[in-house]
Amino acid sequence: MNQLGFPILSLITYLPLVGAFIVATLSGDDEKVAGKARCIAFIFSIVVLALGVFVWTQFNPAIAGYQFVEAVPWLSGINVEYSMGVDGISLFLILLTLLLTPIAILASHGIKTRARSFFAAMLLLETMTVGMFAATDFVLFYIFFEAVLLPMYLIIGVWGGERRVYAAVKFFVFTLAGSLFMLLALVWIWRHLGTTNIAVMTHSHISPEAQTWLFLAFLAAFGVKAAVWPLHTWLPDAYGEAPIPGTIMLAAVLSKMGAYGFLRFALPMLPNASAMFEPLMFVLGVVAVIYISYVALAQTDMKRMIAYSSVAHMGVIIIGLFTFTVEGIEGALFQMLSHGLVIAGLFICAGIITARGETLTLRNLGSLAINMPVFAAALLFFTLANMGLPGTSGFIGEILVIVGALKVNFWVSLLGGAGMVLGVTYSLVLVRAVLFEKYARPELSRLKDLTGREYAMLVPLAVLVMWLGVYPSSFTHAFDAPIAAMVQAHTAALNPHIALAMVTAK
Amino acid sequence: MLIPLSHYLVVSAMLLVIGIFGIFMNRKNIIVIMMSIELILLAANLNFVAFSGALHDMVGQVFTMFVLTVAAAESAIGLAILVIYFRNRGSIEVEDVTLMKG
Amino acid sequence: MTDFYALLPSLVLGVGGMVLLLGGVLNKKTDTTPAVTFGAVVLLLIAALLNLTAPDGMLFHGLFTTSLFTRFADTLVYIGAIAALILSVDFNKREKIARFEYPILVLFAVLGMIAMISASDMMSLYLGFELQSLALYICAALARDNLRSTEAGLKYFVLGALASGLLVYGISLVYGFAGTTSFTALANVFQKGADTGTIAGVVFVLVGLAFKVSAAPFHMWAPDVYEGAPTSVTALFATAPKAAAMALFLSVMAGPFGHLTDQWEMLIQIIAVLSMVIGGLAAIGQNNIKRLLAYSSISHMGYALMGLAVGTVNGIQASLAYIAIYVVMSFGAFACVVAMRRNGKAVENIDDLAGLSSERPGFAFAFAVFMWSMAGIPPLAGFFAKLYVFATALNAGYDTLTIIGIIVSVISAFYYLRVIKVMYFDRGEPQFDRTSAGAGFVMVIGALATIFFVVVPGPLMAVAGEAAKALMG
Amino acid sequence: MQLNLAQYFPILIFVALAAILGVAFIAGSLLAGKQKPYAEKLSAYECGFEAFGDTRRRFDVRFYLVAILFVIFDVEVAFLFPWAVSLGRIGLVGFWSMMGFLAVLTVGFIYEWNKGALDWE
Amino acid sequence: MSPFWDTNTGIVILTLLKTLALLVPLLIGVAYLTYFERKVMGAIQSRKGPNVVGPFGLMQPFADALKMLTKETIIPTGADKFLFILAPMLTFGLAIIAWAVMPVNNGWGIADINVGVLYLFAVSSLGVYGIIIAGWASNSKYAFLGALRSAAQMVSYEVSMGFVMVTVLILAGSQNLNSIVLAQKHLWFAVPLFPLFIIFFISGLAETNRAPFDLAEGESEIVAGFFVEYSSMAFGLFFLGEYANMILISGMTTTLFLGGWLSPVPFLPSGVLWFILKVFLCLFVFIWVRATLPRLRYDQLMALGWKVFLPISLVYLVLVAGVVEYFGLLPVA
Repeated sequence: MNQLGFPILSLITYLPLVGAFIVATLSGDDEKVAGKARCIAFIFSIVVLALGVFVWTQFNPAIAGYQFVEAVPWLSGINVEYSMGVDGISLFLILLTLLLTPIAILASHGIKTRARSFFAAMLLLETMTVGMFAATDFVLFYIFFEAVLLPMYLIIGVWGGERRVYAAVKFFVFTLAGSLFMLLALVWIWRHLGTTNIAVMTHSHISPEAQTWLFLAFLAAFGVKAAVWPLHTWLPDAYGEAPIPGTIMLAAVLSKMGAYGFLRFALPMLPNASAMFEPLMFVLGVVAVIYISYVALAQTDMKRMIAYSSVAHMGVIIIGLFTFTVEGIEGALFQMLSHGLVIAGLFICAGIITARGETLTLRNLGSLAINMPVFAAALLFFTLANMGLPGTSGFIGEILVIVGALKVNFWVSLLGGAGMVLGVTYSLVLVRAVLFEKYARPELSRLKDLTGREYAMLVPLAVLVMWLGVYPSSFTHAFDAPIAAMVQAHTAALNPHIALAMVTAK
Repeated sequence: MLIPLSHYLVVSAMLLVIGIFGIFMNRKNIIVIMMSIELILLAANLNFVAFSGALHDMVGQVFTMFVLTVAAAESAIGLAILVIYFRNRGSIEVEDVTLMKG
Repeated sequence: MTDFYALLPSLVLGVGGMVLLLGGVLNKKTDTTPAVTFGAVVLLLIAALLNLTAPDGMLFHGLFTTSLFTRFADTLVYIGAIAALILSVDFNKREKIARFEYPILVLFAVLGMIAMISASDMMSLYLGFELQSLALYICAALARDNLRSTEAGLKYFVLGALASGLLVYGISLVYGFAGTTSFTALANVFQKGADTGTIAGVVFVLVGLAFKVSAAPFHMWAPDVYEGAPTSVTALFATAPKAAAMALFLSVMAGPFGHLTDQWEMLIQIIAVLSMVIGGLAAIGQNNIKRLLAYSSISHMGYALMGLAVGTVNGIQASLAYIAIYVVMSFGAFACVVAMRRNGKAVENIDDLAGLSSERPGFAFAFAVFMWSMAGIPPLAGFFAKLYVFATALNAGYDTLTIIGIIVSVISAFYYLRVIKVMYFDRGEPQFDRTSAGAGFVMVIGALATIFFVVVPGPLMAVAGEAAKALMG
Repeated sequence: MQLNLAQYFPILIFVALAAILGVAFIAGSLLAGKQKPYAEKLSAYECGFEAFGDTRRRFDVRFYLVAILFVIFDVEVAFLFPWAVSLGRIGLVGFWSMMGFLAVLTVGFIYEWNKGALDWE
Repeated sequence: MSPFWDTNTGIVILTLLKTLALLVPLLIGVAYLTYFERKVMGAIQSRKGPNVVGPFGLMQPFADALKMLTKETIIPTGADKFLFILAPMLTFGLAIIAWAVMPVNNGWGIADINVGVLYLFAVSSLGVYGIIIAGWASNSKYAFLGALRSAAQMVSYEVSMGFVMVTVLILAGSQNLNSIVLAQKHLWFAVPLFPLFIIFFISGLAETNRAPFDLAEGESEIVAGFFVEYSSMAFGLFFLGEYANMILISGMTTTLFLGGWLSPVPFLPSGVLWFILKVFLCLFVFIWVRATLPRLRYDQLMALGWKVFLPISLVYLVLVAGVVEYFGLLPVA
């Protein structure tokens, strides 16, 4: 079966489901049971995280293909297997999910109403997300990809802010409409390639014309999920209205699903189309970086500002992916991880403010640094990481992307880099407005600094951000192999004679 | 005495058309609709009997017996439903059957 | 003796039904409804078990056939009927329409359905078809002091009778031009093609069947009947007869008319597309949950017919699987509708569901599961149903059909979404009544089946495949 | 195709004669009798009162019930006719089939009876 | 026979003659049945009955007929004129045409069809239409109610009549009336089927709306029932129809149960006279019943039909079928 002889990935995927069931069936008064539910959910997510770390320790970074593979016959008749596996690309995304779920659960201290349902939904979300990253069959991938919608829709719609219904429906409609195209692509692939196994699909030949259509379909599906400009409009609403834990999961993990989709399907399967659409994607990425940064600057709400910054960073990731260089793709992947951690930290900071009964309107905040110094330090740290200060994870990702882009196109590199500078401006605006501006209202002076629970959330994130920034190779070495293979295959697909030369050279 | 098959078929087709029109054009009385339904069944019966004669095959006539039975049961049930409807509504005008717009 | 064993389930239903009828009517002192309902459920269970062990073969000189296909469809019918009966116990009592005749009528309707599923002669087909229709007309008007129910009964009766009239007229033409009513003989005759008269007959038969499965453009009755009939009866309408009528549709089109594919293929495609589109779009404006489910069932019939339009073994397999999943979702959804009660009164508007999730999370969750499943969102069973249909249609080269299907299924997801929105997001004053044990049971079973289908889809698909093979020979 | 209709020819003659006779009687009386109609004479008979209300409105639902019962039993008789004539040729299977049918009918009859469908009051 | 009678025209003329040969005596019979009834009732009630017009009042029926013929035909204002006129003609006509299949002597049936019983049954069922149409077309409450009542009544008794006929068919093995009579060569069906014979006859009374089942036209309740609005010859046709129906029922009873034209006495020859005699006997009972029995209540009437006659005839039918089947008494059809 795999090197462990045990379906560890399925265990990681479905263990939270068991937790969800247990949480959902807790009996007792709604108010009283909330703590118990959170506790159980937290324990489950920690156990799963431990399992994930165990997988990491067992992971062999030298192998480009899937590891811990599981495969059993599943949908008879249409030749679909239930198959799971991880490679260097998905490993860290799974770990990111596993890490952020307990943190998000910690962050959901404020959820008092219908807590059972909420924590069940969170664990369900974890199952769906991990399953999606671990799936090595397109049908399975699609199922998890879509299923993520269900808990997320409820999390936004039930526990969200004032305009939660609008946001939830918009989120659902956008994503569902997007994935419709993926479903079309899926059936096309199933019919023409006769398989939905991702590894096999990736090595199948698809005519350039078909590639174009498939690429557009993927663009619709993954573009919406990754909030590529101009498909991002659901995002500020969803991020803005979702409860903090929901926002954390959305921004840190769910937005990576789209980018992951590009990386997993669009690039390796459709080399010609990817190359053809490269300029378009660059334009979209650059526009996202520059234009959205401006939009972020104009925001008056902390959460929405962070949300827009997230869109801008997705632009960076898109640029990195479509450079088709090892540096660029690695940078993008690195940026995905980094952004996941950083944005989670930022939203947690926002959550800390709301937990103290304050709004997130920037005008109403200020001078929090005075009596919340540790909080101020944390917010500052994550903001700096967000704008790519050297030594933090954000720097590594951005620099790799810029290097990769420079290899391909100077202007893209330049404009992308310029966009990152813009990131500095809104980051500083944010920090100043929240931490250093004079008290907008006297009540702010009574706010207390971080509690133990909040430390527990922020410290691991901060440590990881530092780790990624200082010692990136402990992560990059795991995805060197698959990405190198992918880039090689991409080049080979575009220039058959080069492929031949490479083979003979070996 | 010879009556060609086609005559029967034409008559039955006419009955069918009258029946269908009776159902869709009728704006007055539900009883008329029920009669139209009977007419359609009669058209089928006529076909069966005519074909049965032409084919020298008894199946058609047996079928007719069944259709007759069904028609009887159907009109019995139809009448019953009509009666309880009338009790509630106080009218059997087709135009009054509009509580639920479909 | 084979005849006898294969007949046993029907015999149990028929004789048992009559015994119950006598018992019910002769005992005048106590309310016999619960006992009779229980008896009917037991009879259905016995029949369902006997049905599983029934041998294959031709019965009564070729009037009936039993095969894996009929057993498959019969089982669906039994499941639907049992679920509907369980739902009816408490609902009918609370609505004061509890009559011991209802379970007996259901038994006879099931008997009719079984007969028509197993029919291999136009004559037995017609009789089974009518037996179930007649029983169901009465069921629709069960609440005889309720104007809406009687109006539903009347509408159902008029249009149903019209449908059976057209069907029998079509059969008469087919009989006349082909010279036989036996399915096998007809198939042999049509091997050499068919003349105009026959084709006219086939079209009439097709229209009659389309009426029965409420496929567009012959669907007008369904929303009104669904809305007007008592909910427990609507739950029946949406499950067992649908399954039976679809099975009949499949067996007629693939059996006697199997060689006339060229003639009817296009019609089925049109019907399928129209059903999907009309069912999907018309549901958007509905506020009554029963009407919504009616349109949704029209749309589902469209998807199921798509499998038939493909015309291959795989297509039939997909259709059968679709119906099976549809039956489960449907009785689940109706269990939820039956349980929709506020302050002792049954409510039917979607808006009445507001606040359900905070007061009754389990109920709301089950309802959401059914809605999402009907919308075809993975990983619920409804998604696989659609996936299989699309996959087979595409594999057979029906690209346009598939694309329309996929697009419509996404559009129609929104009205299901609305139900969930109301349940989860809207705040309403609570006071939902306690869900009866029966409705809760059906709900849980349905929800579990819908959720966990994803784990083992294999057996159902395999059985559906074998059943399709048994049908196509 | 030839249906043997010759047997039925006398019936046609009979029908024609009956029609002629009927028409002749009516026409004869119209010709022979003096016709002097006026409004009072032509009004419906209501024991001397002015007629009120519409005649053709609702009537007792029990008449419908009788009609329904009749339809059912009459059709059954239609089945019995050919069966009775051919009883000698269809053997025991035929005999018992009809007995089964009659048993079903009897069950229905008992049901009707107990439900009070046969009571006029 | 000369070749002329084999040509189409010949056949038509021959049939016409045969029909007339049956119809004329029948009509005269109908006319004199009224006379006969009044005479018998007179005798029962110890009075004379008609005795002025002609010798013994024998011309009375013709006087009545003439009177009716010269009366004014009133068609009420609200009536549906066409149906109003049609109804009496229908009633009368149906009573006449049933005779087409009646075998008055061996082979004398004008239309010797092999579904004779079915034909009789069908034609007598149609009788309801005349009444319903009359009641409907009159646009009078009494007529309408009377029509409904008599329709319901006729319909109720028709069911048990049907069962009785079926039982006869089991014994006869044929629907041909001629064969049915011949099947009674050794034993009249009235003997083994005695209860059914009674039921049949009583149902016949009800079918013809005769006393004691004449409450549809009960003068005391609803004046004259469905023909309250009729006058002149239109009324006369109803009148004639009723008496023709009486003769028809008597004829049917005779044919189905009393051995038709067959002679009951071993050494006397069979023939048409026997038939007429038996019919007369039945008619006498008709009148006798009218003169002696009080009228039933409507609920009693319906209960008698549905709760007594129907079960008895059903059980008897099953009994007869079983006995015949298991004792090998089936007529070889």
